[in-house]
Amino acid sequence: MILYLLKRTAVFLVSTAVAGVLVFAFMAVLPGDPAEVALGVNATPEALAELRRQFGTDRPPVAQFLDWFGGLATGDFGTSYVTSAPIGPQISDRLGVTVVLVGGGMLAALLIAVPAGTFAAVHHRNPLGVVISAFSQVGIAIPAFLAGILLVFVFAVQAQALPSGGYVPLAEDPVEWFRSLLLPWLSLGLVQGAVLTRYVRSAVLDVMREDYLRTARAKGRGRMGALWRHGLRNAAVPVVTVLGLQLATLLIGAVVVERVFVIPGLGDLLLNGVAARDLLLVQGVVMVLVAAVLLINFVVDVAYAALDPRLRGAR
Amino acid sequence: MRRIGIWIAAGGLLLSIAACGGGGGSGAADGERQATQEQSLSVGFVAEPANLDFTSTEGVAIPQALLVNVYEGLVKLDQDGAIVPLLAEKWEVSDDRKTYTFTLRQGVKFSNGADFTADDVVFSFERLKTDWKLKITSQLDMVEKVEKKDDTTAVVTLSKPSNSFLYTLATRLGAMFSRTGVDDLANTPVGTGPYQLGEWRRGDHIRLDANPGYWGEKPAISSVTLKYFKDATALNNALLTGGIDVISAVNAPESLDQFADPNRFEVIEGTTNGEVVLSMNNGRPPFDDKKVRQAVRHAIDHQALLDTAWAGRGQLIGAMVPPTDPWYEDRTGDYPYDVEKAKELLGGKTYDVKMRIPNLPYAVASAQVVKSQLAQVGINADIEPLEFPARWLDAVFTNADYDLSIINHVEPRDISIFANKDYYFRYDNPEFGKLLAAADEGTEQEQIENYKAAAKLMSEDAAADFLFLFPNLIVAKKGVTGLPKNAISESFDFTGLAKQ
Amino acid sequence: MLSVEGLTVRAGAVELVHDVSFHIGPGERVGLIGESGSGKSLTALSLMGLLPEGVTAGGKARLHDRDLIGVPESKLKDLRGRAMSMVFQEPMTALNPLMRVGAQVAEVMTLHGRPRDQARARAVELLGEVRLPDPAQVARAYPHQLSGGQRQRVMLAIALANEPGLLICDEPTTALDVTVQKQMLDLIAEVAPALLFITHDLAVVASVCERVLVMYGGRVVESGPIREVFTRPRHRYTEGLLAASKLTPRGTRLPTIQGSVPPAGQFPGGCVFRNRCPHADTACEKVPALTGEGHAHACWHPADRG
Amino acid sequence: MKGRVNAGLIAGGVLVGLVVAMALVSFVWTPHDPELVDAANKLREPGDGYLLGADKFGRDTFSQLMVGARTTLYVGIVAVGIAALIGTPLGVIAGMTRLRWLSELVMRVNDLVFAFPALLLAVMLGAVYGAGTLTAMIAIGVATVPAFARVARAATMQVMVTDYILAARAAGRRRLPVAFRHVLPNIGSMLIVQASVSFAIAILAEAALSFLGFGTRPPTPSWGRMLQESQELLFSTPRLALWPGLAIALAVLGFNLLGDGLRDYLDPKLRRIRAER
Repeated sequence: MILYLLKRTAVFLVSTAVAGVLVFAFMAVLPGDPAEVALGVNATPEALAELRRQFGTDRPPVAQFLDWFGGLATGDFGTSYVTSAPIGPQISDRLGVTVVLVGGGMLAALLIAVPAGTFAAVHHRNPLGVVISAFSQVGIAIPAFLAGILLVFVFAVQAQALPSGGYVPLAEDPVEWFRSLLLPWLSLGLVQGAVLTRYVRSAVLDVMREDYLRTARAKGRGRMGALWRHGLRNAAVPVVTVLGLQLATLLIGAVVVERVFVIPGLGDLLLNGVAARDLLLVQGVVMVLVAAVLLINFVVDVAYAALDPRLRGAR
Repeated sequence: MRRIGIWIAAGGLLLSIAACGGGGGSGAADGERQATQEQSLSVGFVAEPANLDFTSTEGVAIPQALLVNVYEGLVKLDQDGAIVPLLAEKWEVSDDRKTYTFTLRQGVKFSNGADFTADDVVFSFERLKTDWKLKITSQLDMVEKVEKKDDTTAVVTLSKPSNSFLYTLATRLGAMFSRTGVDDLANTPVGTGPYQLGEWRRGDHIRLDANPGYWGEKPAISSVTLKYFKDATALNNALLTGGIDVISAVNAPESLDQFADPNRFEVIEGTTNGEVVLSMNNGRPPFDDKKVRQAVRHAIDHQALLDTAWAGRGQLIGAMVPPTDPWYEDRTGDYPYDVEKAKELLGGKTYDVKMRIPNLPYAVASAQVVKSQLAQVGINADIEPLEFPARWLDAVFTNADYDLSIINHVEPRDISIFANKDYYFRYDNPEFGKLLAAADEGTEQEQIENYKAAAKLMSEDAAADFLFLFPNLIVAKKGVTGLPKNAISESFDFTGLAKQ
Repeated sequence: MLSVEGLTVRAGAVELVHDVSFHIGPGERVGLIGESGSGKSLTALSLMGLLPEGVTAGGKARLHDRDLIGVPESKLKDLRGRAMSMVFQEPMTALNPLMRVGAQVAEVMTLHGRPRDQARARAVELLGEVRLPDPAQVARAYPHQLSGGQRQRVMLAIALANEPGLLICDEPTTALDVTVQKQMLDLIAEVAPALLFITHDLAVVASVCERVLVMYGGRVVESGPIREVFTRPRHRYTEGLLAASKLTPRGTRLPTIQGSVPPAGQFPGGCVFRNRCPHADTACEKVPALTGEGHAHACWHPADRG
Repeated sequence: MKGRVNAGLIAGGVLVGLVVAMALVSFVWTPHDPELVDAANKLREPGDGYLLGADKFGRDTFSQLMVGARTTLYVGIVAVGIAALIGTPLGVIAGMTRLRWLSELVMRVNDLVFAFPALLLAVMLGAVYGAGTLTAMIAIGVATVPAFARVARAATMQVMVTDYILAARAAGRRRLPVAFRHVLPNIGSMLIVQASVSFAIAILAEAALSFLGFGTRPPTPSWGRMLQESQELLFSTPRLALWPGLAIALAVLGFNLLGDGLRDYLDPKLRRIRAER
C-alpha cells in the first residue's frame, strides 16, 4: 500500500511538472510580446527593454520557466502584466468559489444518482425503473447551461424565490451564500446526476449479477441486505472513476454555469484573462486547472486502492 | 416513487430556503438601510475594467466607473452638456484664446489626504505626455505649457486657440491626479471625487464608498456597487429578481418588455455619444476604393438593421455626430438604401472581405445583418468575432488588420479621430483635417460651420458607415431618481442618484 | 429430511424443470447428475430460493417441516446459511473481493445471531477445519490473495459455519485443478451432513455419493443407489452417458450420444430424450413416469431388462 | 454472436437518421435562406411557409435548424475522427505491447491529455488562433483522444488473450499484421460504440462553446448559438429557445441510444468495456 502510494505520488508529481512545461510552452508560442502589448505601438525601445526587464521576459525561457514553476510551489503566480495585480490571490479566491460550486454540484448529483440509479437497477424490469432510466437519458442530453437558464426562469424570475445569479461569500452572509449557490448546484447536479444515474444503475446491475451477491444471500441475507452490505462498495469502484472524470471535466465545464449565474469562479477568471490578453493570468489558471485534474486522478487512484484491496499490491 | 419523493423534497427545500431569504434578506435589509440613512445602490454593468488605470488601458469601463465619481477634473459637463466648474472655481480666457487661467477650489483633498493644489494640475498635465499610454492624449496636443502661478492658480497656455480644449478637460484626459497617489493606479485610484474605492472583487463587483473628506455636497447614495455581468440576460435577470437596482445599459434590447410594469420598473430611453460605426479599412483594397465604400453605404438598409439587430432602439445617423452635438445635421439621406446603385458602383465585381468584430452583443447582431445585406450586392463578408477588448484592440485597432469592423465609438465629440490617418480607419483626406483644425481654432459660429462641413465631407467620402446611434437604455427599480436620460459624458455619474 | 414433490421451475412461459421429486434423509449423500442445461442447478437454486430474477419455482419442497417453495423471502432467508447452505461452482467470484475472508466467514454466523467476537474466533477455527494452513492469516487475507482451491475451502467453511442439516454443492470442484479436486472431494465427503451434490462428472459423484439422480431436459430420468445405476443403467440416456465416459481401447469407436442438448425449452414433448435416443419410437411421445422402488427410471424402453 | 436489435438501437438510429437527413437535405434545399436577414419577417409566427417561425433577424427557424444539423455533424465527425485516429493506435499499441513501460507511458500521456478538457483547450486555442468551428472541433477532438485510447487499450487487451491471436502469434506473425488483421476488426465494435457516445458529447461541447462565444462563428447556423441568441427573447418568444434546445437534446439522446444499442447489438460479450464519457 505504501509502495503504491509512493508510486502514485511520483506519477502525479511528474505529470504535473510535464503539464507545467506544456502550459508554459503553449503560452510561449502565443504571438505578442507582453511588454509591447502593455506599452502599445508608440512605445520607445528603451521603455520596452525596461518593461521586459521588469516583467522578466528578457531572460532565457528556461530561466523564466523555472522561476515561474518554482513560484507556483509557494503560491506565487507572478504579477499580471495587464492589471499589475498579483495573480496568486485572485486564483485562490476563484478556486475556492469553483471548488464550492463543483463540489456542491457533485454532491447534489450523488444525492440524486445513488438512490435513483440503485432504484433503477433493482427495479430494472418494472416500469418505474425504466422511467428513471429514461429520465436519466433525457437529462444527459440537456446542456447544463440550458438547465441553468430554465431554473433561473422558474425559480428566480417567475417565482422570485431565489437570486438569479451572483455570489455572496460564506463569511459575509451564510444564508445568502447558500441561496446564491442553490440554483447553480441544482443545475450542475441535475445534469451530472443524470449522467451518474446511468453509471450507478449499470454498476449496480453488474454487481447484482455477481456471484458473491448470491453467496451473501445463501448466507441468509435478503436481496436488499446483500446489495447494501456487499454490493454498494463494489459498485462504488466504477462509479468513483466516473465521478473523478466528471469532477475533472466540471472544473472547467462549470464555466458555462458560472456565466449563467454570474459566479466569479476560475472559468470566469480564465475567460477574463483571455479577453484581456492577460497571459500570465491565463497561464496560471490553466496550470491550476490542469494540476487540479491531475490531483483528482491521483485521489481517484488512491480511492480505488482504499476501496479495492486487489489494487494495493499490484502496479 | 423514490425519485418523485426526492423531487418533492428538493422542491420543499428550495421553497423553505427561499421563504427564509425572502423574509430576512433584501426586504428587511432595505428597511434597515433606510432607517439608518445609509443608502446603498447597486448598478449593473456589462464590461468590467481589467484594471483601474485609464491612463494606460483603453476602454470605456474605467472612466465610466471612476470619472466624476472618484476622479475629478477642473471642469465637468452638466446634464445638458454645458461645461461647468468643478475643481476650478472659475477661469479666465485671454483675448487671443490661448491662455487659460484657472482659479482652483480651496480646501480640496485627495482621498489619500494630500491637498489639491496647482502643483497637482501641472503634474497631471505633464503626465499626459510622460505616463499616459493612450493615443487619445493627442486631443490635448494643443497644450503648450502649464504653470503654477500660486497654490490656487494654474495657467495653461495653448499653441493655438481651441474650442475643444475645455470640453476635453471634462473627459478622462482632464482628470486630476495626486503627486503622491499614482503608485498603483491600476488597483488604487486616488482622486478628489465624492467617492473612493471601497472594495473590488474582480469578476464580480466594485464598491464605491462616499469619500468622507469630500469638499462638496455629499452624495445621497453613500455606497454604490457596480456589479458586472458578462451576460446580458443575466444582467436583466438580476434586476428582475432584485439583485441590482439599475441596469446601466441594456444589452439585450429585445427583452425590454420584461420591464414593462410601471409599478416596478422605470425604463429610460435616451441617446448617447456612441456611434455604432461600420469601419472600413481605407488603407487597403477593396475599401481603399471610394466607390466600394459608397456601395457599402448604399447596400445597407439601416432601418432594417436597427429593427432587427437592436430592436429598433436607437437613432439613425449618417455621420460621426450625435444629435446632442451643436453641429448636428441629419445626414441619413446621403446614402439611401439602394441595392441597384450599390451594384452599379461595384461594377459587377464581387469581393471577399474579413469582418473582424468585437464579441459584443450589438456588434455580433449588427454584423449578421450587414453580412446578409452586403451579400445582396456581391460582397461576401466573413465574420470573425474577436475577444473584446484585447484581441480586437490588438488586431483591428492597433494593427488595422481588417477590412470591415463594427464598434461603438463612445467617446464624446470623437469626429476628430477621422483626422488621424494612422487611426485604424486609415482615412486620409487632408481637407478633412483642415476643416477640423479650422473648427477648433475658429469662433463658435466657425466651429459649427466647419464641423458641419467636415461631417458632410466624411459622409460623402464614405470614410465609414454609421449603423446607428447607440441608445441610452437604462432600467431602474421604481423609485430610483437622478438617472440621466442622455448619456453624453464618459462617466456614469452617481452623484445625483437617490432612492425614494 | 428434505423432500421434494413435483418441483417445477419456469422462466416466463418456458418450463425448465418439470415435476421433479426426490428426498434426502439425514446424513444421506445424494448426487444430482446431468449435462449443462439439464436443470440440475436450477433445481438446487430453487431449493435455496436463489433463482435468478424472472425464474419461478412451483411444487412442493420441505426441509424438516419448513416449506421452501412459495414462501416469502423473509422466511426463507432465515433458513439459508443455517438449516441449509450451498457451495457454488465458481470459487473465484463467489467471495466478495473487497472484504477480508475471516469477516466473510464470520458474517454468516453474526447474521444468524451469534455475537461478533465469537463469530470471529469461530471463523478462524472453521478455516482450520477446512484444512487451510495458517487459518489466522487466511482470515486476514482478501480473496484475491488465495488460490481457487483455498477459496473453495473458504466457501465450504462459510457453508458449514452454522452446522446446517443440508449442504448443497453445485459443481464445487469443476473449476479446480485435478489434484486439488480430490482433496476437496474428500473434505466434503468427510464434513458434509446430508448432501446434495450436483455435478456432470460421473467419477466425482461415484466417489462422494451414495445415491444418484440423473437429470436430462429438466426431468429426473433415473434414480437409485450409485452402484446399481452405474453398473446397470436403465434409462437410455444414463446408458449413453456412462458409455461416453468409459475409456475405450484405442481404435474403437467412441460411443457417444448422438446430437447435442437442445436449448432450454426446445426439448421434445413426451420423453425428453427421444430425439437423440436410438431406441425411440412412437411410444416415447408420451411422458414416461419415473417408476421403480429404490432404483427408478423414466423410460419406455429401458436397457438391461433382465 | 450478434445480439438482438433492441428498442434503443432503433430509437437512436431514427433520431440520428433524422439529423443526418436534415443535414443532407439542407445541402440541396431549405425552405428559406437560413442566413438571410429580413426585417419584414422579424419574429414571425409559425405558419405560412415558415414552419417554426422566424427569429429576430427574420431568419426562418426551420431552415436554420436544418443547416445547424450540418454544423453539428461537422463538429462531431471531425472531432470524433481526430480522437479515433490518434486515440485508437495509441490504445492498440498500449494494449499489444509487451513492454510494460511503453504501455504505462502511453497511459500516463493519456492521463496528461485528459487533464486538458475540451473547453479549456478550446479557450486556449481560441486565444491564439481565434475562436471558430475549426478550433472547437480540434479542441473537442484532442480532448476526446484519451477516451478512445482507453477503450482501444482495454478492448485490445481482451482480444490479445483470445485463442486466435495467441495462435497467430504462435505461428510467428509479426505484430503489425496481427494488429491490422486481427485486433482492429475485433475491437471495431467497441470503437463504433465509443464514437457514438463521443459524438453525443461533442454536440454538447459545441453547444457550450457556442454559448460562451468560442464556437461556430455567426451567422453560420449552429444549434448552440441559436440557443444563445434566443436567450434575450426567452420570455416573449420561448419557441426560439425551444427548437434548438430540443434539437440538441434529441440529437444527443439519439447518439447515446445508438451507442448503447450498438453495444448490445454488436458484441454482447464486450459489454463490460464501457464507453468513456
